[in-house]
Amino acid sequence: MKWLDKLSERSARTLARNSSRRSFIARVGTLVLGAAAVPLLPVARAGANSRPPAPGESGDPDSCDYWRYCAIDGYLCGCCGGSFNTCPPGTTVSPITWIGTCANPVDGKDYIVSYNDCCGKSSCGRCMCNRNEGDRPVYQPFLSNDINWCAGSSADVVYNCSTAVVLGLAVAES
Amino acid sequence: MKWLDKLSERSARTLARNSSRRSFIARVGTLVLGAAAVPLLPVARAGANSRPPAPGESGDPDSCDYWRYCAIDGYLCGCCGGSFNTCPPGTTVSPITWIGTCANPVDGKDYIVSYNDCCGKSSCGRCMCNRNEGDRPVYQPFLSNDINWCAGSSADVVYNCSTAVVLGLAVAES
Amino acid sequence: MRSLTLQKLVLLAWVLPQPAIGLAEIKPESMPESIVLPADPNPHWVWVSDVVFHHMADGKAYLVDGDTGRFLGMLSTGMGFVGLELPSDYAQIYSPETYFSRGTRGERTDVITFYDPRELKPTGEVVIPPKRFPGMPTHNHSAITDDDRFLIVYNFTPAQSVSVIDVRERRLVGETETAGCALVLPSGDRRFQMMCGDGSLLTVTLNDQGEVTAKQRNEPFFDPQADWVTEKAVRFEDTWIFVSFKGNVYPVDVSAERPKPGPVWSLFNQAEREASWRPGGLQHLAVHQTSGKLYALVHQGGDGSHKDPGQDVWVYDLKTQRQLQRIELDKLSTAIEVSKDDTPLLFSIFIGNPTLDIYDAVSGKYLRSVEEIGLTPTLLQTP
Amino acid sequence: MRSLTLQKLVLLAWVLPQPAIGLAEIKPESMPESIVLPADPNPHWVWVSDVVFHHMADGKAYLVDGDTGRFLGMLSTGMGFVGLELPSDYAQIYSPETYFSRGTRGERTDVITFYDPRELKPTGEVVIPPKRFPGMPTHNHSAITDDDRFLIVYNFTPAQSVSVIDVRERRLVGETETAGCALVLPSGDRRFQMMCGDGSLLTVTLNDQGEVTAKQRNEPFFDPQADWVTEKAVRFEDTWIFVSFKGNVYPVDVSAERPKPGPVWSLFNQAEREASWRPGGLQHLAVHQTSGKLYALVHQGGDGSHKDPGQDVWVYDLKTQRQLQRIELDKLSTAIEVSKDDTPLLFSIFIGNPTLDIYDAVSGKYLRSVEEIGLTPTLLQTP
Repeated sequence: MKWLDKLSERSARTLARNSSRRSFIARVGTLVLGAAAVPLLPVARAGANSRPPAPGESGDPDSCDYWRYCAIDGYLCGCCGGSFNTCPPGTTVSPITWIGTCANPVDGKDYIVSYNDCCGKSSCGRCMCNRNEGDRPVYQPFLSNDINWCAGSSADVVYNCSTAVVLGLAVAES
Repeated sequence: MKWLDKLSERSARTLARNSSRRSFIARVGTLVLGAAAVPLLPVARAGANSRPPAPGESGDPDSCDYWRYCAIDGYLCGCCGGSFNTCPPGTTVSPITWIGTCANPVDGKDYIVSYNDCCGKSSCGRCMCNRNEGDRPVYQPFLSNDINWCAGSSADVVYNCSTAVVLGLAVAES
Repeated sequence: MRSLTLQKLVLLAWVLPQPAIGLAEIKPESMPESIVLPADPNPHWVWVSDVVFHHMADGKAYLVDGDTGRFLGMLSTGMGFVGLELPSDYAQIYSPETYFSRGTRGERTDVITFYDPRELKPTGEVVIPPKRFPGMPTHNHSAITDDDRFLIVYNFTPAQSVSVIDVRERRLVGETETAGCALVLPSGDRRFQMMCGDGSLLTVTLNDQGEVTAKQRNEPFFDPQADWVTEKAVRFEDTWIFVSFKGNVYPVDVSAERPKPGPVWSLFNQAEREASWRPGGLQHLAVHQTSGKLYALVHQGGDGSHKDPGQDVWVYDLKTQRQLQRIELDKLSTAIEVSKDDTPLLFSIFIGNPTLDIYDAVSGKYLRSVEEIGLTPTLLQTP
Repeated sequence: MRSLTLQKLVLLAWVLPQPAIGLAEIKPESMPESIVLPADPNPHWVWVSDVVFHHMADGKAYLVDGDTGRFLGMLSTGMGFVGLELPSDYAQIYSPETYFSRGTRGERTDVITFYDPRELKPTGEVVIPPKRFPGMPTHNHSAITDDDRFLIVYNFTPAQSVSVIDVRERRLVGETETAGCALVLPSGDRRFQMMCGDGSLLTVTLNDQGEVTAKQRNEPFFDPQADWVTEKAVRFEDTWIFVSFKGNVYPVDVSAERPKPGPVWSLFNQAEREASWRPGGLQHLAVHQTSGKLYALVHQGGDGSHKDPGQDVWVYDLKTQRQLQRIELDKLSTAIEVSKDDTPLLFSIFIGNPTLDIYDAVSGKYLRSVEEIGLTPTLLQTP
């Protein structure tokens, strides 16, 4: 039976892909009930790659809940051989990309976050994360996470994973 | 919760892929227990494509248990737009292939079955079936189901699905 | 092997009638041949396209018969696959595709591949600028003019432009820049609209050779700062239906040279808005032309939920804007489509679970499911 | 967005310490750069290769650090991917790859791609005959000569042959037919063995230019009709270890010009045979060279179970042929590998569940799992 709950976990991930974080949490909640009969095995967190977050931050940069990911859509580079702000070996960064505005829970301030894609290898396939706070339709490209921004990289459209880089403080919203 | 049991079914199939039929049955057995709490939804059999089996046969040509599949390894063409002895639209048959010897439960006789691959499109991905009765290592090519026989087709190695064609009665084994 | 065979027979004797004595043996069979599909498509057929997020170099399109749940066949459609283009006579299938000389690296080549719908075989290709829009699939990445003559493909590098292909002559006509405007919404034999960042439409006019003769930027028809419309607009007769994150419906008549916005209405009444009902999904709108019905995939969620899956389809009369029906789906869904005939089927699929669900689009009754349809099924199309 | 942000802060206030007043804000960060791996590989690294059955055009190889469970990076390796070739100094990575000009159709090109192991970037390629063996992956589809100079690739079209590549000069030396014999088992600087259908080995000799100078067919070392050996043979020093479906071990010394079969022994005693223990899986054998231990993945099954997954690894002393240890795995497995160092790790993965499990190879203690490693993970390799 051991394989059953492990498979259920995988299914949860599959299902969670391309759904919002809220839905994801909801589902995993349900799933834990579903698999409660079977004890879960010790499992290393999918991504244990990232350096600890910068001073003035908190949270786990390899978790979809990390504050910088409020408008991300893709595989977290920290689970793919890079980190929340570096690309995996052999991939090329996309200089042009979309930005989000995320609130840092530690200082309560809004920051402009740039979601640069890492490009040149097929999808990493780990730690899929899709959150759409402030995401806009693709006719507003620089606010849209539905665009494969590798388009602007030297590796063309071949997408591997996504980073979340702080560009600076957001201007106060009125 | 509805999605949970459906996902479990999928997981079972995933797990069953590339395992023997015996293991497959064992696992599904376990799984049904695992999902028993949740009623299953009505689901059309994955492959409802095939014409009824030939006279003198019984069983479901879209089920991995079908007698002709005793040494098959791949996606059943009956689930892919073809049937147990025809190729899906737009695919090309591999004339050269491996053969198995399977017992027909209706007349109790052993038949030589040719597992011709259908080629030229990416994997069908449906009704994966792997049974290894009489399967031999790849240094004995014409008795091995571990070889992608599309190699011998005009579409080269691009594998889509597998058929099971009766070549005739097997000579009696001593 | 022998012993196994015997075991097997013993087992089977337990479940099967005793074999008749002297039963004729199975005749040797011939080499498998390839199925050819009927010349006329069943209106209840559906094409499911899969971008395959984990393996984007190997996109696929699957053809399923909604009446029987039979899987009819598939196409292999390359990297970043969005969807097929189906002309109204379904005499051919056009597929915008992207390939790299080494799978995920090397030289990029974009093509329109022409397929025969009966044999599902390529019959030719036209090489186009290697600039196809690499975005989350929608049916508005490319489109065919109303007379089926020209195929328009939206490009993003990130510079914005469109390529025009003459599908009758099977040649690339050319490329024209469309700075600030995206996607392709056809509106006549020689005209199409594009959606611009300021909430306006760009009207692009072609001549009979497919060359762009005019590009007219119009007045915004909605306020992007207040309420964004999704890029998943659908067409009803000569009107494009845009639905906003909040569920407001912006109809725009495109029958004349200049698009004419109509009165705005809402999918939701006050109570529904307060219960935070929202449209959501990847293909969240479908129109049944002859009955004038709009099918909308909805869920309860707040800001940022505009791409969340839903488990409810609400049906509206596009003439009266009245809600006619609420269909509760069997499963979560991110894409819905309705067949074009007068006894229509409603198709639904969730990108997280490759099972196609089929409903009676009039009664909303769940009919059947078809499993193992790809890895991350994205869009639905009916011939 | 604003309201959401506020909600979020409220929620977080509940779990987090109150933010310190006047805390320095986060400094703007620079454009992401790409990680470069250390020059010397950790012996506890493992490469996982994935043929990706559902999308065979997009094979991948994943690099994982067994000590930390960290995912270090990946390579995209084309259609029908089998595995990487790792020279003993790990100064380069060689990858036999296949591509089609239109993904799944058009012109086929086979190449050896050269990758830099620190940057995981291609540094060049050699085009080889488009005939690579399209079989279920094993580590014997191709091999490097003992001095790391020549790469040998087994071809099947279904005509059987091998291609020889000079990896130092980065050029194709040539192709030679090997009718009736398959796979590549290196046995010296200028010699390798192939497995033939009659149970014999074909000894192929090269000169210093990599040209084939001799092909010697030897006596069968086992009786194929009685007891087939799997094609997943492993090497211990100068001896190749062949294991049969029934668990008999056929060692063959390849140090001399002619292979010398050694005494046959069995993985299983009488009681174990009666309990129908069998070897099984895709990569069911692993050798730890310095300790001379054989790790065998076993299960209980009958005829036809030779590719079934197992959940037990039994460990043997290759010098004494004594069983030393039984390790019960945490999950079903189809592939096992052992690291080459003196505190070795045992890696295990199941093609039906892409989770890499890591054990202490000496104590057999389960250490950790790493999830989301591909779709159908096939083979394991340690540098």
